[in-house]
Amino acid sequence: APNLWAATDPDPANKKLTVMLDWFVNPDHAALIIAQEKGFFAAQDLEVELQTPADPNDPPKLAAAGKVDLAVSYQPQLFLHVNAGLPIKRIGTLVATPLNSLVVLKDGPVKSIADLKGHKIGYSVGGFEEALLKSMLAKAGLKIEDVTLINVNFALSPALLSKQVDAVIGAFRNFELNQLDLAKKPGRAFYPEEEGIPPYDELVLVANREKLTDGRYRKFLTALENATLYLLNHPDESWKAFISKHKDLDDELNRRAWRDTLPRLARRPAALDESGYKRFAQFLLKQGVLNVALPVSNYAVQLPSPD
Amino acid sequence: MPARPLSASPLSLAPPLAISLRSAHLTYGGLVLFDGLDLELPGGVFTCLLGPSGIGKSSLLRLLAGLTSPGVSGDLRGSDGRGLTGRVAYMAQQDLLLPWLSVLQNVTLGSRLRSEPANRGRALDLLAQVGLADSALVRPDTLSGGMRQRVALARTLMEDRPLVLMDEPFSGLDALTRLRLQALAAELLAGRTVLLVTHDPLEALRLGEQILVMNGRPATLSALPDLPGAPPRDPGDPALQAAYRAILRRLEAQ
Amino acid sequence: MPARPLSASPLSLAPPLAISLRSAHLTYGGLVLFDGLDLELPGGVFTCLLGPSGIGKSSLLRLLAGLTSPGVSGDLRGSDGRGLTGRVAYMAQQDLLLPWLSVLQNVTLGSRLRSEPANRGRALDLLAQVGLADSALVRPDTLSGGMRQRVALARTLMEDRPLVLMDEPFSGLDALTRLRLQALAAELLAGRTVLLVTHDPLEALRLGEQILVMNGRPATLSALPDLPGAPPRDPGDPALQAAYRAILRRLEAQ
Amino acid sequence: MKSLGRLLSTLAGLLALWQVIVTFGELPPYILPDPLAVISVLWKDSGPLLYHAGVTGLEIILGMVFGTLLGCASALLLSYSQHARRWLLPMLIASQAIPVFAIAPLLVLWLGYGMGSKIAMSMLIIYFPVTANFYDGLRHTPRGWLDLARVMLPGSQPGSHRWAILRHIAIPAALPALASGLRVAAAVAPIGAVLGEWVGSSAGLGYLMLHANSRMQVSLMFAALFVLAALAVLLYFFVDAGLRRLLPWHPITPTTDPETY
Amino acid sequence: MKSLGRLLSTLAGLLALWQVIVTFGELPPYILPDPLAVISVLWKDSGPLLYHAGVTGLEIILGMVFGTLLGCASALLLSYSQHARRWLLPMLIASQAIPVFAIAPLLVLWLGYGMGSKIAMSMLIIYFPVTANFYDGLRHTPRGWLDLARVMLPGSQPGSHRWAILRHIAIPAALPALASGLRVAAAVAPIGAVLGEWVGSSAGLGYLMLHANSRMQVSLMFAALFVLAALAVLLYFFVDAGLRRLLPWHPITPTTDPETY
Ligand SMILES: Nc1ncnc2c1ncn2[C@@H]1O[C@H](COP(=O)(O)OP(=O)(O)OP(=O)(O)O)[C@@H](O)[C@H]1O
Ligand SMILES: Nc1ncnc2c1ncn2[C@@H]1O[C@H](COP(=O)(O)OP(=O)(O)OP(=O)(O)O)[C@@H](O)[C@H]1O
Ligand SMILES: [Mg+2]
Ligand SMILES: [Mg+2]
Repeated sequence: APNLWAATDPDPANKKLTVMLDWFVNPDHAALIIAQEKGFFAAQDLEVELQTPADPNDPPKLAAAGKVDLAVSYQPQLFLHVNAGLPIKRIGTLVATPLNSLVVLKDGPVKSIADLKGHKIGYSVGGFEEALLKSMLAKAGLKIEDVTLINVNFALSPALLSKQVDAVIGAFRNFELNQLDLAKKPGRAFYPEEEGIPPYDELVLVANREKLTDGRYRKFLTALENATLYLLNHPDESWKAFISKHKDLDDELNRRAWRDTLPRLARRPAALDESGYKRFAQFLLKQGVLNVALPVSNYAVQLPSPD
Repeated sequence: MPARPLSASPLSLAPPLAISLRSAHLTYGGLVLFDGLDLELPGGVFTCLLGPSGIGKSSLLRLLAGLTSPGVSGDLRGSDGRGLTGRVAYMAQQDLLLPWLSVLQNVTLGSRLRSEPANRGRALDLLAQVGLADSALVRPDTLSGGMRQRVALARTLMEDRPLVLMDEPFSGLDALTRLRLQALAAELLAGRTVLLVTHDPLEALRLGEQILVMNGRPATLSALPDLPGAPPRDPGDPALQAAYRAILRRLEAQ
Repeated sequence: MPARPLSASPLSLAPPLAISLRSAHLTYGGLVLFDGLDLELPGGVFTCLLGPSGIGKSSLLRLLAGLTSPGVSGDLRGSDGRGLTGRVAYMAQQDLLLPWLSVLQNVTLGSRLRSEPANRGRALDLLAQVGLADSALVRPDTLSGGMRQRVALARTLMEDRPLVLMDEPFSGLDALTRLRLQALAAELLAGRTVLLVTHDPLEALRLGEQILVMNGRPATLSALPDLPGAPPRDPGDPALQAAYRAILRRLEAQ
Repeated sequence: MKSLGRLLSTLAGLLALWQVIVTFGELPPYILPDPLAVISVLWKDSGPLLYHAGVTGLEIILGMVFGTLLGCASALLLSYSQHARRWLLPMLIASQAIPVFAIAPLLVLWLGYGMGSKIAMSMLIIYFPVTANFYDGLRHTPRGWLDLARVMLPGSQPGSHRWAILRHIAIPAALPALASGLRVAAAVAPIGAVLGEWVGSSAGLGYLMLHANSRMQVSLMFAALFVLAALAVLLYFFVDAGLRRLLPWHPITPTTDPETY
Repeated sequence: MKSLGRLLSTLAGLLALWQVIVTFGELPPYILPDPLAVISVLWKDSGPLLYHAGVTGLEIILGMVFGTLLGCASALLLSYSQHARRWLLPMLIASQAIPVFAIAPLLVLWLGYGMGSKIAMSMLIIYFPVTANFYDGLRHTPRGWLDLARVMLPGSQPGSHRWAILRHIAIPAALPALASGLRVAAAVAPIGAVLGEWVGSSAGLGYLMLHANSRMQVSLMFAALFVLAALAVLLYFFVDAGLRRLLPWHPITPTTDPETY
């Protein structure tokens, strides 16, 4: 049946593009914000509208349903979503390394992953924390049954700070670590990619797979690439542009997060690391998160470069 | 206060409606109130019903008013063969005033319910007749018990119906007001079929063209001998006094 | 049913309490009910209060019961100089039965409220006396109007108080039950100070050692001449009948 | 004047209580900021706070109005028809069990990001107390009044002239119950609006709070929360006073407390 | 037996309605799955669903019990003392405006991740309808009964013997109002428990739904939602029937609908 909710065929004269962020505006979205503020989108003849969702799980659904053109999502989730039948594909990358990390308090009892045995680990439900943890623990010779997992949803740092849990997974190294630091209880991070997890893209852009021919997407990615380069070249001006539109972000935490995020931005947002995707799909398959690993082309594409 | 004549209602010209109830049966749980009870209300006759407390007078009135409850059966019809719905005016033992309406609005409740234009003039007239001209616009919760009962009476008299059922309409009124309102009721209800429950034998003697006494369990009805003269009779009349003593004796005997 | 003597209550041995109310003032909004009203209730005397509907009888009773509303003033005291709180039994014009309690529990409400052990035996006795022995355990909502009133009466008589205020306690009862319960009340309340509001002059004549008539606005009280003999008097007595006619004339005159 | 003074002293007392909790609970500011910090944010950011409060206030009022209308209509339908009871009532109850994240995408698809989804969410919250209380009131009309009305109406079958009976007897008799429902609704309306903003929004106190929360701007979040709570309290007392004025025949009785005299 | 048949037919009807919405709304399954898919999940995953339903059910029941107790206590306090009204009532109302994410850290800090925070959240939700309705009932005791009680008690000042009047008159008279509050509470209790699980949990239907949602197991999420809604409906009808049995002196009157006879 034709999908009533899918947008109509791309109209070449249409400049409007709606992008749904994964969460409220934060330094992870630096490239998008700068492209907007510094006119990189406008230079590509695009009018981009950024929206925020109720729940990080919604944007891919709404992109699939055609309610928005592009959605910001996470690479591990992308595999889950596509396998669950969502007609979406990754077309771009915002943050090209993992941000996720396993964090404990520096002065806490846990000094290494092996120390986690018998402890409580908090997580914010994302979909694959268990798999992540399982293989991180496995490298230290532990099983998932050796720890207690608790969904702490809204409050990763508070859960850790108030010692309700001994570690949290799902903490972003650019954000929660700074947060703990500012609370004068510095944390210690264990990075998944150093603990046996293949590296992946934390933030990706997904679009409905039926609409990949839409020429605006390519222009969008070009603008994003230009914005990223600008960001790297002019970090201070960028920060000023960022907070000029989002005055409420002008605080120490976000300044630090900004600083820590810039090196992780995807230099070439459109580029697809095909083998990396394949490797990660295999990893998820091995962990039992996916029951089948489809060819990479089912999950992600690299849009043809503009002529 | 002289009783001002109220305009005769159109219905009083129609032939009066006689009512017959045959082999009525009513039980509440295990309690058999009526079993094969027969009642005849001759058309246009003012009938009074006496009987001890708790015997089933109000239940009979509710039955006639069509307010059936589970456990009731019987054959109720009017002399014209049609059902009684919509042809009954009913004044319950409680005043049932609606607290959110003014006294006047309570009196014209019938027309409000039927979305008819309310005859405010007649309602105000009736309120004046029951001595509540000054209270027309107040809410009922400021009224005394007897005043409430008078509002309920006015509300019943507003309803222009061939069959009028009244459950102790004057019980909360002082002797004088009672006499005056009895006269008013007799006048306004002339030509209609009326069944009035009362505890006051004198009231029955004063108003009743037919006097029924309910007694026993299951209850039975028996008629008292007819009285001379047309109601409203003079309560000082020796014949009435004699009949009164006879009633008391009769009630005592049971 | 012969009235079984109930055990005399201890309080009836205490000296009876006389009540005096001086220059009572009561207004409702703009309506001045009393202005400088004086009332004397001699100790141990059964006083009956007559008066037209809406004149302020119930309001006076509420005032004596200590149920003051805004707009009231006056000087109320007992003969022993102490206040009246806790020494009044009050039967309002409505029966005020609590629907969630059984009849028996309603009758013993006073002791429930005061967390005293309930005298169930006496309550059942009283219920039998008012003819409701069979209904002790049912909920009040299955009772007829008169039955409810009798429960309220039993509840009032359960309260063993020197001052008893009753607002039309027999209005919903048939003539016979009324006579019987009047006798019961006269017997049980002997020696107490009683103020009973009634609409029935015969009732006042039968029960009252003192009969007051309330009239006018602001209301005034006037006493009727004393009657011979001790209550309960025989309603057939010619002296009573004569007094009855005199009362009617007197009421009519106003 | 006097009531304003009392309001202020109550407010001061509550802030003092808060300070005590913060101090003695040894709560770090990222969990519960101290009231002074919040007051300074209230002062500093009063402009944006007022703006967002205005947006949320409008949503609350619209939600109240539509939720009340829909709630009343549902209650009438439920009491009017057995079929409605059988089909609608379970749906109504089930609707209360739906967490916002489960239907957020649906709401967005159907209603978009405008006022629509916000009003829908706040209606979903406000609506049920109104419906349930009013329906309860409508189910418990004193029988005597119903009897009276049935005799007065041409068809004395129960069920005939339902509408007249509803309109003139059952609805007015159920107004005190509806009033109870509206009081509950007034208290939950603000959270309804916040839930609506959660589904998607670009302004409003809920939006501000989510933002502040996701950025650990705890003082700002509590300042917004404070404004929201103040809105709720104001709305409640406003609704309560209005209802008391509208239902003079159902007065408050001084059950136990002499000071209510 | 008959009512079971009706229940099933109602259920079937609602599922059919759902199917119609899915079909004609052309909703993709990742936004609203079709009922058959959900039923098959219900069947296939009945084990875990039952387990999580058990956890949530326990939270609901505990929340109902504690929320009701606390609500009744608060309402009594409010009607008992003017001070409580002045200090507690605004706090109660304000508490209703607090979104879960704002106090999640506080709850966690104080109550941890066990049953505590879940019961606290569901209490917060259940509590207000109970309090507000009961308090409303307590404020509107029919005056005649109060008068009667005052005369019967040794001190006839309003305010003396408050407790006896509350216990024997005002509380029973307010039970129908409390019953209305409990009906609302029964309908919102499940979402209360889910919110509690949202704050932090490792089991329960809310937890299951969060997981399913994040893994795009939309059918499983809706299956859990269905079970939750069924719990809500069951709880409502159970509470309603229980209350009707407990308050026989406050019967339902057939206002308008002949079939309730
Ligand atoms: N709460 C009130 N507000 C305003 N007016 C009131 C209130 N209570 C009583 N009244 C007025 O006071 C007057 C006296 O009332 P009360 O109940 O004392 O009369 P009563 O003599 O007992 O009459 P009845 O014999 O009809 O019972 C009436 O006119 C009534 O309208
Ligand atoms: N709903 C009911 N359920 C059970 N019993 C009832 C019900 N209504 C009335 N009764 C019983 O039926 C009997 C007759 O009641 P009814 O009200 O008809 O008496 P009545 O003759 O009008 O008495 P009264 O003169 O006291 O008003 C009483 O014994 C009463 O207890
Ligand atoms: Mg009767
Ligand atoms: Mg009176």
